[in-house]
Amino acid sequence: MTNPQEIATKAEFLAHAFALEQESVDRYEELADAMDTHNNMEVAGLFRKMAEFGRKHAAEVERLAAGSDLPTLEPWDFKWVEDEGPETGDYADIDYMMTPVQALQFAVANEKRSRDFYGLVASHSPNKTVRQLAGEFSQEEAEHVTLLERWITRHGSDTAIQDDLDPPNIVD
Amino acid sequence: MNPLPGKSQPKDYKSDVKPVWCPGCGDFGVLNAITKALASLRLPPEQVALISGIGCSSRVPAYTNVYGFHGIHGRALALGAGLKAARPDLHVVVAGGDGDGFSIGGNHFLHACRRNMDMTYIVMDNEVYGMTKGQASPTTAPDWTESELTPSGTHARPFQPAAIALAAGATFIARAFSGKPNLLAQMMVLAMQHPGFAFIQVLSPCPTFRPEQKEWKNIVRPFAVDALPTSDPALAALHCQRDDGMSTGVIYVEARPVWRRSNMQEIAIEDIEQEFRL
Amino acid sequence: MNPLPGKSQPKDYKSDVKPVWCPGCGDFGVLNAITKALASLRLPPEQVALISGIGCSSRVPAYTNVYGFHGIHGRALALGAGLKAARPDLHVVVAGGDGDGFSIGGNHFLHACRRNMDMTYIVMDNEVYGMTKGQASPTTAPDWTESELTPSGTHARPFQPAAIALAAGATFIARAFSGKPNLLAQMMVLAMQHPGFAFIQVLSPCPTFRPEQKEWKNIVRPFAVDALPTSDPALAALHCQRDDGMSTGVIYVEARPVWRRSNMQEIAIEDIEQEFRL
Amino acid sequence: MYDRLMNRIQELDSRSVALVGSGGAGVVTVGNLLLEAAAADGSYGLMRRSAGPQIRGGESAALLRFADMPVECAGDYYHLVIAFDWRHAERFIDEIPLAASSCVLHDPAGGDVPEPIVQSGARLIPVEMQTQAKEIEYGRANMIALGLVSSITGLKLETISKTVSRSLSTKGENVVAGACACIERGAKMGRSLDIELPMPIAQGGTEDRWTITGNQACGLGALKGGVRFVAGYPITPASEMLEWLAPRLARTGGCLIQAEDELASVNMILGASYGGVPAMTVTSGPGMALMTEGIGLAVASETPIVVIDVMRGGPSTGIPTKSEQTDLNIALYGMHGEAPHVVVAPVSIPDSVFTLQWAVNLAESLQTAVIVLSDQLLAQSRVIVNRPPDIGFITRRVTAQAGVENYRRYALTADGVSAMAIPGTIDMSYTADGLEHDERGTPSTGSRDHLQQLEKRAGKLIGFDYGDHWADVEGDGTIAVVTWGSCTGAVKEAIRRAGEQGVPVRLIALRLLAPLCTQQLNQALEGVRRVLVVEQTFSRQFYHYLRSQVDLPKFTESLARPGPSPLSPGEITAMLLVGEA
Amino acid sequence: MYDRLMNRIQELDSRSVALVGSGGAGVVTVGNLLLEAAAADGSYGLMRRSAGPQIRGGESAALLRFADMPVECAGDYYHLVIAFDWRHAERFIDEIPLAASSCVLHDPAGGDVPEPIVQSGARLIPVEMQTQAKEIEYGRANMIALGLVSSITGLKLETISKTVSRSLSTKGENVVAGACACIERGAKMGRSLDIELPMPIAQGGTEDRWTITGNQACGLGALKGGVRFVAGYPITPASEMLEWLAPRLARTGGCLIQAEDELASVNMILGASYGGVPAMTVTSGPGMALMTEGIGLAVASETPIVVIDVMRGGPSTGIPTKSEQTDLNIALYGMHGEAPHVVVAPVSIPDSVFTLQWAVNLAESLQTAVIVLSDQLLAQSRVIVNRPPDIGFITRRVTAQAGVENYRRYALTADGVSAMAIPGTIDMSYTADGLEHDERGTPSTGSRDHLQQLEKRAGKLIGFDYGDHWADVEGDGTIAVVTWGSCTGAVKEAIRRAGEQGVPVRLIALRLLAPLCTQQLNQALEGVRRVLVVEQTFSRQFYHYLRSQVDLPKFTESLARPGPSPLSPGEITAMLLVGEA
Ligand SMILES: Cc1ncc(C[n+]2csc(CCOP(=O)(O)OP(=O)(O)O)c2C)c(N)n1
Ligand SMILES: Cc1ncc(C[n+]2csc(CCOP(=O)(O)OP(=O)(O)O)c2C)c(N)n1
Ligand code: SF4
Ligand code: SF4
Ligand SMILES: [Mg+2]
Ligand SMILES: [Mg+2]
Repeated sequence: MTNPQEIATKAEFLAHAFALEQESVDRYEELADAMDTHNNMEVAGLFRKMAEFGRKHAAEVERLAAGSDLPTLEPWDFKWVEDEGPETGDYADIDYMMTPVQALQFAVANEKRSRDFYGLVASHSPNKTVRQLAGEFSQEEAEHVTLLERWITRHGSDTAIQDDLDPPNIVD
Repeated sequence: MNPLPGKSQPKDYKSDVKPVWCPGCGDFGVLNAITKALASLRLPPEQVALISGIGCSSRVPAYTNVYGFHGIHGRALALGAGLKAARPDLHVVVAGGDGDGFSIGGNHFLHACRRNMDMTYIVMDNEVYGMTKGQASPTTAPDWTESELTPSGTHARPFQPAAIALAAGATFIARAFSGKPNLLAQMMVLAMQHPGFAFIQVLSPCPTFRPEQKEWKNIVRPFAVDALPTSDPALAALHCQRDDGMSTGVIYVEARPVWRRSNMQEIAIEDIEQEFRL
Repeated sequence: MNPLPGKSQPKDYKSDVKPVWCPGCGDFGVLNAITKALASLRLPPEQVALISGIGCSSRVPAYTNVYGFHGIHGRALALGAGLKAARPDLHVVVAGGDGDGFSIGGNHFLHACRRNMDMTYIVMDNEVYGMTKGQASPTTAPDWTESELTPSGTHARPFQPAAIALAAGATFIARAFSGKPNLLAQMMVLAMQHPGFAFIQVLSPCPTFRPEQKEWKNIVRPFAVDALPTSDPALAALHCQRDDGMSTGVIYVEARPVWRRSNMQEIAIEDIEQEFRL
Repeated sequence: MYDRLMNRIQELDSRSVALVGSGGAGVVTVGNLLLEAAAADGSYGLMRRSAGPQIRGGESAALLRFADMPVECAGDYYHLVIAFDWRHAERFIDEIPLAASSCVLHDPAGGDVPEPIVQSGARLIPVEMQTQAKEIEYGRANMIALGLVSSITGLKLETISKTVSRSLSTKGENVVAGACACIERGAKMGRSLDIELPMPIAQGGTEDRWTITGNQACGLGALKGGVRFVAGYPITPASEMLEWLAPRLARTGGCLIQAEDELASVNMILGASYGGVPAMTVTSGPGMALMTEGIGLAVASETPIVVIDVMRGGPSTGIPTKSEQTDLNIALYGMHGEAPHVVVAPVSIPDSVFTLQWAVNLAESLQTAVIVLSDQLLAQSRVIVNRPPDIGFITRRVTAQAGVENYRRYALTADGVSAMAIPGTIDMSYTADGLEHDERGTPSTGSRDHLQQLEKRAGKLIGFDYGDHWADVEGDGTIAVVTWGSCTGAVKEAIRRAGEQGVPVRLIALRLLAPLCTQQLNQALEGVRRVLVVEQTFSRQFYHYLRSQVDLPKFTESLARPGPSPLSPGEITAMLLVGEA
Repeated sequence: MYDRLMNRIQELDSRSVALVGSGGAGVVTVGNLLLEAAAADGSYGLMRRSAGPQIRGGESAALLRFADMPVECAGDYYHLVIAFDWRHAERFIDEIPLAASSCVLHDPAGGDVPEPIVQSGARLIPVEMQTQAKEIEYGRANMIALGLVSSITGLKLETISKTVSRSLSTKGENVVAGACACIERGAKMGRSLDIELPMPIAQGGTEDRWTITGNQACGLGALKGGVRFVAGYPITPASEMLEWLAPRLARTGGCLIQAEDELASVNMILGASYGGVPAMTVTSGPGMALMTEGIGLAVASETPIVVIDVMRGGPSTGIPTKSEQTDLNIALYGMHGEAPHVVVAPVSIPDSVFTLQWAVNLAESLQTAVIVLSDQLLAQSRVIVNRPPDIGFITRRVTAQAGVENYRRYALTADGVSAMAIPGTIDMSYTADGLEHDERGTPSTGSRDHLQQLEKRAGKLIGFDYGDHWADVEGDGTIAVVTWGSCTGAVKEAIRRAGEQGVPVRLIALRLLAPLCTQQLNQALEGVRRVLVVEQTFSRQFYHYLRSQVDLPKFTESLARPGPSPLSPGEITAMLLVGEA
């Protein structure tokens, strides 16, 4: 594991930013599909929305990167804080009966990790442009956090996952 | 964005078939890692074959964009071996569950390790039979009493995949966690690049029948041993025996000649027919 | 000579069926040792069951005077496990060949080791399929080219019975030589007295298809390690890995709870029927 | 023709109810509660379920039918459908046929009613279950549905509440209170609809009625037959029987082992039975394929074993969750060499108790392998039935006593059965063998030994007196239906309906498939001019099997359809009445 | 009746010679040398062996028959028996029937002539082989015997010597010299006896004749058919085919793997074939039992494979070294679920070349599993025959080319065969599946998908044009014999004999057992009033199979006998002539 602080060029930074968003989009799409398959339409819809946000951001990064030659990094070579990208979330936090509130909490945690990742870069990168860009990105992620938290309040506090009264299916 | 031409984004290796897996299932992480590894290796999808048996985990081939064979329970390694022997040009990856690979398929596992064909074997180990509703698998702890089939536990020592792979002769042995797809992908790349039989045991939680496995993310950690990976089987055996099964990393790598078909001088069938003449 | 009444002479454990084995076959030594061990233990023949698969070596039950089951190829351990589970009062000994036990029967070997039922498993290892005319077995050296079926060798690392038994969880592991029936008998006595799954790999030459094995008598020797037998699996693994497979002796002994059926409070079937009432 | 028939069907006094929903809607729970409550009120009933490919949160349907007599099959159509939503309804809509008179209560929040449902002409009634439930603390839509059904069918609210309280008690008081409130709300909503489908209530008390699944019934029959050792490997739809048996075997002095695979399972039970303990394994098609070598060994070594194959859709992994009768061929013919053995099949869920008891008895008496063919439909359906009668069998394994001179394990005897020495018996040791052998058991390649032992192993089965159990034979008339297994329920109902139309039809439902009692079958067919052979296969396996053994009347037809949906009494009745009524 | 027939048989121009001995007497070596020498002199011939249970030094018999046309079965009795000794002769004496005209040359050092031989009425002539051989340096009794036979049958001494020198060349000059001396001594001894059994010599040159076993012929046919991958596990009597194939596959760009068991074998070939390489496995009964699950997967996933079952005596481990046709049932019906596949069987040793070539072709063309039933009698017998003709087939696996839009691996097509994308083909990846699936291969439990795919898999076999290969149909007359496999040789000879007696009989020897070409069979049976169904089973498996599928004439008889001895042309002729001649 390497440190975000070491991100030193704009190209490197943008590669990270793009991967962060792209991975987030892929993950949300996957989760939305899974929820869809398991008939939790509400949460599926939320995840799709999150994916849509991610796509927009990825497009922004792409615009910023236009013309520059971004480095190609292997998934494990990125300088995330943890082993995984900040905005992917943990598979284990997903449940097919999760409520919209829980889905939003999952998303908030993701956004917070992104915010913190950018924050670290913003305060420590040796490169000023990078620091500045990261600062903006961090700000943006912080806004997402606030937005999502507002949604959560609106949705109420229903966080208890209901029992599936039916037994699991045996499929074979 | 991606400067390389052709298919090299992870999602290019995904199919449009939606997994039936329970949301939260560790197998999603494995699928994720497989696509990342294939993308990293820039392998054209048509040159990869993903072979599996039966079980939740064994559903994985259809969710990828490579050639797949969803075979029968326990026989994936045999099917993969036949394919690799007949088509050495293909990259053969075999995947499945702990029940599929270590219970009904245990014999093929032993002999695949011995044979050391150039292929990769990924076992999604959730210490349970997910697909058939939560019975104990060979890797289940003997005192697990949640299955009605073994109401007082299995009374059998858990199967130790890495130790057995080692004793049987696998030349690349690793353990990983599905909750870290990036690390898993990296390990898969090493495994696929390894010339010979590469085995990865992936701890892959089943939240449906083993909800306590959600805790795994807090328990797994890298092997705290500098010596690993090693090419000394005795040392590897030592660390396998001492570990609680929750340490991850590449354990053993050996350079042993890879199985290859014998190349004899080619002749025509007409020549063979000569032997029957009086 | 024999001060005890009843059957306690080795020959009392022999039947009147004449072995079909080739004169010179190592399996005669194993038969000899079995009868000696049973006589030593003063086991009434009717309390012993000798179970086997198919192969020259698997013919052994009919040559003894105990209860026998000459089953099908590769399944002797499963048959023996069922018998032991249903009839814990019997002494169950399972015997067979390297092909029977490690090739087709490999999976049952793994799971018998794990399960640790109180029984003894004797494999007469001649590194060949005797009965089907001399093909390579899992223990055959990869460069052995005498079988037409594998004219350039098997290309596979030989199966290491002791190392695999250890990794799989056997609690008594030994290697012996059929040319020393007295030593073998002594080892069998230890194995049968061991509470749990006891495995003895007996090097048993096949002069017909492996004439070079006549040399074994000059090669085998006791393990030159004081530390053995050990109950430390890591140490045992070390010695298994380091040995060339020709050292004899008890390698590993572990005191682990023996498999036993769960004893629940007994009820009548009528009581069970109650659960279906509305 | 078919339509005219459909009209008649409505007069049958039964009620079919389907509950449909996805994503943890709890339809199976409601189905079970409904079945139990109706049973308590005095109805007979049957419930089966159908589900999507997901393990959790998938689409599922609980399919119920109630009547004033034991229900042995699904009806031709559903009177009442309650749908929480229609997600992936296409996956099982085929299994829920509707008539114009049917009522479909659907939650508008669950999406548009699918086209095939609309086209059925059934009455569609939107009912808000989701939103209503949300208004109640701990409320759930499925409990609203339960209330709806109970008021529509006239179930006693009191019974329902009792049933629900009992079954949800572990979930806490709040959950129970919420459920009861929902039920009341639902009942009120139901009363406001103008639908009446009064539940048919049977005469007599309910003390002697049982609720049981086919898997449980097989397990119970095996226990009653004396099975005390079981080895098995999980497989759909058989695992539940193993799961039911495991603790109960432990409690009756027996033992169950989860084996590493099916090869081990069958060999383990051979070992146990060799040791004198009646033994059984349970599997489904793919596992059966792995067991045939072991079954052959049981036949050759004359070691009694029982193998239950709970059939599912094939070939290969096939359709694990759906029913089919297509393992008939492998059960009859799946062994290599000449391996005569017994094949039996229960003709209904309660009959599974008897058939298994008999199967164990036959295995032990004849020292051979007995294969029992159950199927997913029988195995996983739950019924309310009269307590199956107790049957005592006398025959048991013939064992050798200590001290017999010159003991020959495979001695040629008049009835082909020779005494088996059980390990532990002094001075009687022998070696059981799957190689051809002489009377002592010593391997032999001689043609005389071979022929004698072949004759012995086949002869003991042919010569045995199977009594009346070989088939359920009912009725007379010059038309006969020959069928077996889970088709019997639908056939019986079809015959009853045909009878009501003035067309008497005989039933011959085989319980003993092999050896085929050709003489008895010919006798049962005496005077019959037309035969209909009914089975749930594609290639007409049963029909061809019958042909191979007996001369069927010229006018013999075959009604065969593969899974996954069960045959309906209506389609059989239609076929019976063609050209007759 | 039977006796009268026996007398006629003598007139057939063939010579049957049996060599009997134990403990390394070398009878098989002599048998092979004799066969080769006779072939060089212009005879056709057939040799099979029979052996005791020991691996080495056991009793064995070399059983030969020579004629001036290709020999396809043993005769009714042996003209000449040469016995070195009689140890355990009871083990195979049944397989050496004698007539009063037979001659038995026995070494007095080998013990008393067994009672059944004495009772046959054959001429018993003591001949000292052992002691004579001892007088010669490097002398061996079996070479004395070779000399004896050659003089009695009038074989050219020169040919014999050449054959012996060639085959013993690796043993050293002394051995060859000793052998030649013995042969001369034996020949001299033979001339002094007054027995003459001149070898029947065929017209024409021997350039185009082959010496081949059934196992080799199958192996060759598979290679010619295009098989380039084989996985197998040793088993009697199939191992020799694997052993023959291993180096030859390596030399033709293919590969053979010795698998860990039969489960692995069948799955390995599935993998290879999925990879586009025609693949095969070879086994016998017990291995076949382990393969049925894999065969079912081949059917469901539409992956072409060929499985050869070299049948031996059953059930279970049975009689591994003897022949029987009792795996017919498992081959036809051994899969669970509906798994339509192809079953073929060669009707003679040379026909094995064609049948295997065809089998590979059918598997590839139809994308299904093809089971080939050979048996020990065909597999381990060695014949002198005319070189089998070369046959070219055109049909081959239909593969998908790169770039097809919306590729559906299991697309419904007119002939039921859909294009298979071979890994490596760009943009055409799919997942093969043994679960029921839709056209794309995605798992489906829907009744429509199930029915469509069932129809596809069955339909492609039924609709295929098998041409004339489905059976060997010969002759006319109102009697027909329907048979298959290794029985065909004896049936053919019986038909010839019946014809010589003025009773014309049709032959219908099925090569394609499944799917049964019922239409063609009915056509071939047109005008037939009497049918005899001939097979080597106990329970009349073939007869029952035919009954299950077609309406046989009223006057249909079954001639079925289990192993180990092959059916003799005499007993078939007798049955044919009953009430006819
Ligand atoms: C021969 C055979 N036996 C049993 C089964 C039933 N079966 C299907 S999946 C499975 C176990 C799956 O467990 P695992 O391999 O651990 O996969 P998971 O579902 O946990 O990923 C079993 C026993 C089968 N399909 N075939
Ligand atoms: C299912 C099955 N496959 C193959 C065989 C053939 N077979 C009989 S014995 C044997 C191998 C015997 O080897 P091993 O167990 O080493 O015994 P040995 O003869 O060397 O003592 C084989 C492959 C069989 N009987 N059954
Ligand atoms: S049952 Fe377990 S293993 Fe299967 S999909 Fe669900 S979570 Fe995954
Ligand atoms: S072949 Fe080998 S193993 Fe078999 S009996 Fe002879 S010497 Fe023993
Ligand atoms: Mg698992
Ligand atoms: Mg051996």
